[in-house]
Amino acid sequence: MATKTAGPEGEHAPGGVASEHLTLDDRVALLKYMLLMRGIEERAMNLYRQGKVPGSFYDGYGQEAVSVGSAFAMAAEDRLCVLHRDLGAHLVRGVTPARILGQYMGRDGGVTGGRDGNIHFGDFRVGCVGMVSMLPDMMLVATGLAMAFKMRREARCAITWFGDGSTSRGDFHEAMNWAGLQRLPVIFVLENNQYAYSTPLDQQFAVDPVERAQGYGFPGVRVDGNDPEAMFEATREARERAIAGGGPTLLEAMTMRMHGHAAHDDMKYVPKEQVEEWRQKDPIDRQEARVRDLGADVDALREEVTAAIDAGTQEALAMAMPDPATATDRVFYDGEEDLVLGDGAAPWSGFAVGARDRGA
Amino acid sequence: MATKTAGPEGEHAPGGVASEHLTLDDRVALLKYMLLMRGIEERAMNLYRQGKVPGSFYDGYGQEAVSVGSAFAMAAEDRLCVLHRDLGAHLVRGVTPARILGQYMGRDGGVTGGRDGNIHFGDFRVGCVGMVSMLPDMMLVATGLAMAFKMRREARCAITWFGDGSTSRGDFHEAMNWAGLQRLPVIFVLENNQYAYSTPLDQQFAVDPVERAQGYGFPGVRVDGNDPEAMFEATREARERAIAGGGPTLLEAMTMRMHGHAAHDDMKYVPKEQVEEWRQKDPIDRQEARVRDLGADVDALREEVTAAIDAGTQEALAMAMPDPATATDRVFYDGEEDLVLGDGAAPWSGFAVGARDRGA
Amino acid sequence: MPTMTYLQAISDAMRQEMRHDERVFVMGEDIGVFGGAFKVTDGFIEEFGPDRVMDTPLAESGIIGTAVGAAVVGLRPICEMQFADFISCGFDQLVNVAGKMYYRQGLPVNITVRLPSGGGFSGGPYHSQNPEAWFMHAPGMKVVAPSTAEDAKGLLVSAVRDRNPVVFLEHKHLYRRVKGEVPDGLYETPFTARVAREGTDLTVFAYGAMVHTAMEATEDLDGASVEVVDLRSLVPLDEEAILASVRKTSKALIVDEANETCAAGAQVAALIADRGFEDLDGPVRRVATPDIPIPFSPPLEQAVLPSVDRVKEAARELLEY
Amino acid sequence: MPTMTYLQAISDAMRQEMRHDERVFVMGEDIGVFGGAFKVTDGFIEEFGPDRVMDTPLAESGIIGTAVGAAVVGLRPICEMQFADFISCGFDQLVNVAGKMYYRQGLPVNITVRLPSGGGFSGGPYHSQNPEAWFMHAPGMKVVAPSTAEDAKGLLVSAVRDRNPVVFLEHKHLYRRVKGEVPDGLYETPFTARVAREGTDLTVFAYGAMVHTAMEATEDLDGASVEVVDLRSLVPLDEEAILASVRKTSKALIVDEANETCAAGAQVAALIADRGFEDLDGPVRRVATPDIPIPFSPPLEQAVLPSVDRVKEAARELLEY
Ligand SMILES: Cc1ncc(C[n+]2csc(CCOP(=O)(O)OP(=O)(O)O)c2C)c(N)n1
Ligand SMILES: Cc1ncc(C[n+]2csc(CCOP(=O)(O)OP(=O)(O)O)c2C)c(N)n1
Ligand SMILES: [Mg+2]
Ligand SMILES: [Mg+2]
Repeated sequence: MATKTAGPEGEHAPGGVASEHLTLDDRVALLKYMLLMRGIEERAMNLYRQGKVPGSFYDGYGQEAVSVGSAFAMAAEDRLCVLHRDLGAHLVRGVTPARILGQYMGRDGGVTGGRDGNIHFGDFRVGCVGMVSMLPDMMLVATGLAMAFKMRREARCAITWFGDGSTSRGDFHEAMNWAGLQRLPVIFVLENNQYAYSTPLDQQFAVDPVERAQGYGFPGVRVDGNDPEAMFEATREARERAIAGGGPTLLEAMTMRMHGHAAHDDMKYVPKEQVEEWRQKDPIDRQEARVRDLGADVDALREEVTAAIDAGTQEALAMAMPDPATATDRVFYDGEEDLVLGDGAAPWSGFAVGARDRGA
Repeated sequence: MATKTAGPEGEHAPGGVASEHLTLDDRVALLKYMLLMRGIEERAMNLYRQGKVPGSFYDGYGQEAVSVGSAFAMAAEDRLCVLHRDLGAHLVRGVTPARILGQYMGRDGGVTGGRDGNIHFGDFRVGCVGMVSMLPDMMLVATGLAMAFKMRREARCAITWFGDGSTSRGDFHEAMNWAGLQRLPVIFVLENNQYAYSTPLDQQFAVDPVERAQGYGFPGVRVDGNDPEAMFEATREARERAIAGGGPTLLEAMTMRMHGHAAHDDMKYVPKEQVEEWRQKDPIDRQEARVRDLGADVDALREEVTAAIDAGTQEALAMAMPDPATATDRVFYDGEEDLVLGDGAAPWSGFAVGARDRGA
Repeated sequence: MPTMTYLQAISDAMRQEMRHDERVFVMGEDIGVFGGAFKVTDGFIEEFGPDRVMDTPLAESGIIGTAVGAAVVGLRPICEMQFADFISCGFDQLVNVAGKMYYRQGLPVNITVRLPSGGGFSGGPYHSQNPEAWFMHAPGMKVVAPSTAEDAKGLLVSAVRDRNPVVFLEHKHLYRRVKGEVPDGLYETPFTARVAREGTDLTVFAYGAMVHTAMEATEDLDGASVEVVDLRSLVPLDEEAILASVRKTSKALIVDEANETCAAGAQVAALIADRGFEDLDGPVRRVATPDIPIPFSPPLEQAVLPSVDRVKEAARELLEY
Repeated sequence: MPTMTYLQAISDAMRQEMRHDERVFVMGEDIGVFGGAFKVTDGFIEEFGPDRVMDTPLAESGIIGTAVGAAVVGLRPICEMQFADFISCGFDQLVNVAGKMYYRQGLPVNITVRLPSGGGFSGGPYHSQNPEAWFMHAPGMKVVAPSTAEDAKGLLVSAVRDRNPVVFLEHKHLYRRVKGEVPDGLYETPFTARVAREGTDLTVFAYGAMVHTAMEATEDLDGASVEVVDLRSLVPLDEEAILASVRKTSKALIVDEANETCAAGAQVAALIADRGFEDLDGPVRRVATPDIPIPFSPPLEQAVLPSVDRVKEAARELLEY
């Protein structure tokens, strides 16, 4: 039950022993989703500067490995509560660049059709619940997903992400206690990116929250959050345990928020050296070097990603703004269809037919 | 920072080494307050059965050592948030039996003048904040008291009590985190009485909450909650540390709720053997034996206590019911006087003139 | 038809719906072995087992939040707050997570939150609150408040089947005081108002326990013909029924046990003052609890809760207007 | 007199009151080094130090609850919610601990809770809410909502000095858009309504940002003489001022940015329908935001927030009535 470290110094160190569960295609896919995430967010930031993205804009620059790596370990029938630095999870599940960019721009064809803004979205048809702003409320929702899985005796797992700052709120505790008590199949990914808005870690807690997991009866594991393969592997293990009835896991992904909290924030409060230090650990650079060494054609991949984002941008820009006459529609649901979370993409090779039987 | 045990097997074991900080008078006083608490609650229960106590009725039968022992360690200028099993704390601070019984009966002369009910009271003039029902909200209020003490650089300490069940709520976490982060002079007394209403411990948490203290950066100490001297000593130490800038302490008082949750509850859900086992550890019996051995006249004390309660009962019964015409008064305060928490009684001999200089 | 108390009707609705639909389950504090603080789920754990009669830790945010999670993967949780007052501790999950999910994300949240509410028995400030107006003012959830045993059952069945979050106000003071014939089997009561008594001279609008106060107060009011409309549903509010009654009687009195300001009654009054104005033949009067915490001591509590006498007096004034 | 923005006036009130009274301090998320999400406390930490400009963890219940503790031993905390929306996470401490303490225990709780509220800039469902009605419906706290820079300063000074919990709604959309002359030094603005423009044909009641919408909409309304009453304080509600204006104009329109049902506007309408009925020469009309989460996309948001056009239309209808 003690806190493990699977961090930079651990087995998942950069250039270290790579996970035996990943094919080269998987590794390239991890890079692809990270490139997509970074590229889409850069594009959205440009659109924001051009006045095409209303409201505010948040991104996960530098943290791409966290959501991509862990979402990659989740099966189609698993369910995700995706947070504001975790665009990668949506991409892994199969949400298209166009629908995401349309979302940022408040277009009718965006994921929420302009109802909700920026990163506050989730396509429930691919198993994702759209986050709420109140942090970390979604930890309880994820716990509830897992509770349902356990009640129905389904071999499924829930996962959610949240920041270091979010651990200070009561819902963190209620979720951790509940999940630990009932040994629920849920994975909590604590994204420790050094800051909660402007607030550094030492103004948030006296003891790193990963240490708290044991006080709830389940393991807390520290992971190199800038290594998608380390994130994948830690999540895969946690998921396996969860599905075997072993209960929840708290993964602490050590990373750094490389941009301001939101578009308006120049992060003056962050020491330059800290940013510099973390720039060396850029997750995309690292994964790129890794797969390039293994012979992947990274340049072609980059072109493919750029083309996909270009096409998505055009598509999104062509989307209409929502019709004001529909603004008051859809307050209550009274349709016939059962609208519940559906299965999403699960691109990891381990989920391919037959792979499951190998116990992957 | 590790969890200590000062329990039945520890140094404060029944009949074990008594605290060197208590005179015989102090020990008798501890017994006296426990007798008062039990006697007043028994009296109130009778009045309840006679229909003279409206609403519900909660007591702390069997848990008298917890509030009496720990409140006894608090100085006049300290401040208390007193919970529903902790009548003893009010008594230590100097609230009279008459005002307490008047409170239970909803009389004008009760502590809240009939505004609030049963144990939901606090006489702020003696440094106590009346609890709210929402558990454990008062942990945050106590933390706030300590925050003010620290801000004003005052050598004062706050204390609050709460049950095992209360630890499941978010406010427990927010208070623990806040107090640990700011190293505040506050003592949290977790009253582990085996049940939250009907819910046993194993349906509340996977790991005993005393273990959580270290995850917030301060010690969690398990104490024999049925020994007032053990409670006193653990609290005294915690207070000393707090005042010296050492931060908060979580004391877990191991005890048993010997009555139902409230008057209507026959506690069918509690195994008979469990009650029997704890009856052997009755805190009053133990303290009585201890001081009797040391030569105290316990029979006289019992008579004195009964007489005080009899007199208080008469006084309370003579109090008028509140005037309905005043029901809507006192929603907002706009008086001149500064109404803030005042000093209370601090009967421990260590607080006597001169004692402080000895560093007691 | 069997005769049941209001409380038995609530139990019956849940028990039958749980038999009928395995997606339905109940969760809350002490609802399992203990059968709930008010014994509403007495015997449930024996019949349905601890998975579907889930004793939870003392954590209201946890109850609502996990219920939302369970709902969006296809279950239909019924959450019990031990007292309505404690919903304040799960407030955020209810208004921000459950209430807004469908509008924002197109994902309906099929949860029912049962709130044992109301005063009248010296519960004091924390066991007597009527919080419905908070949820009327929070978009995305329905709010219902039965006054009879029959409606308690039917509205609860409808609530559980409704795809949206429904806040179900069950008045504690009616639990055992109100009895009535309740149809066997499962039936749904629509979220509309009900005319509790027809009349022509004045309408009293009420819901929950206040329906009984209104009925008693106007039973024999110097021979006046007083209509009593039991709102039953606060969201949706049956605006047409309210306006139709005002059209008929021209006089409106609204009785509300909640604190007066911004209460359900204020909304009904505002509706009438706008769309019923032309029909009015007198001011829109309200009887409600003043804006204070509900005091504990019986003389204080009785002085502030709307009483038969206060309703009578207000009704007489309006009739004479 | 210096000219200040609404935001500067709020800062000025706090800065001066903190210089004047050492019991006053501010607490909230990112309010220290960062100066607050909206820079309201910019420079404060340099002047007053980290003890009196306390950066807190992300914990709204913690902020309100510890503030209550600090207040009852003699301090005067001003709590900032980063957005008004997050008060839902501190709701219980505010309504149940702070709001009820004085009535229950005779112990006043001198805290001020600042809520940057309101929409109009694509903040979406969680950065646009106007939660004031929840607190109007929670006994024991005062609720104020300035519309001008001068009132923002004066009401905030009054709020901090008031011995009771005061919820201070500062409308984010006014922060930098509204400027005005603001007296030097410290002054208290009473918790009463203010006639923003005198008139005789119709009264528009509003508060916060809607005062500006009301003013603009009725500035030139086919020559009609329209009175605009800025409520400023919602609890206490200046009932006499409201009724006096209705007495004069006989027509009332209430504009409210909050969701319509059970909003502040409903309470004002209910008041007029009761005690102003005899003076009325037309229905009591309301313009408010429908009962939906505030949508993000500009065309949707603009469609639901009360606009100058909607107010104009409603005013014209009433004038023609
Ligand atoms: C309950 C709540 N309070 C305040 C906020 C405002 N807020 C938005 S993000 C943020 C910081 C979050 O920090 P962290 O959890 O570390 O996530 P990060 O943004 O660093 O990924 C704050 C305070 C919020 N979203 N929710
Ligand atoms: C937030 C909240 N939810 C529910 C309740 C109802 N309730 C009153 S006491 C109680 C059990 C409390 O258990 P514990 O904290 O162990 O205290 P004990 O009564 O055992 O001393 C419950 C559930 C409450 N008071 N507060
Ligand atoms: Mg962070
Ligand atoms: Mg207990």
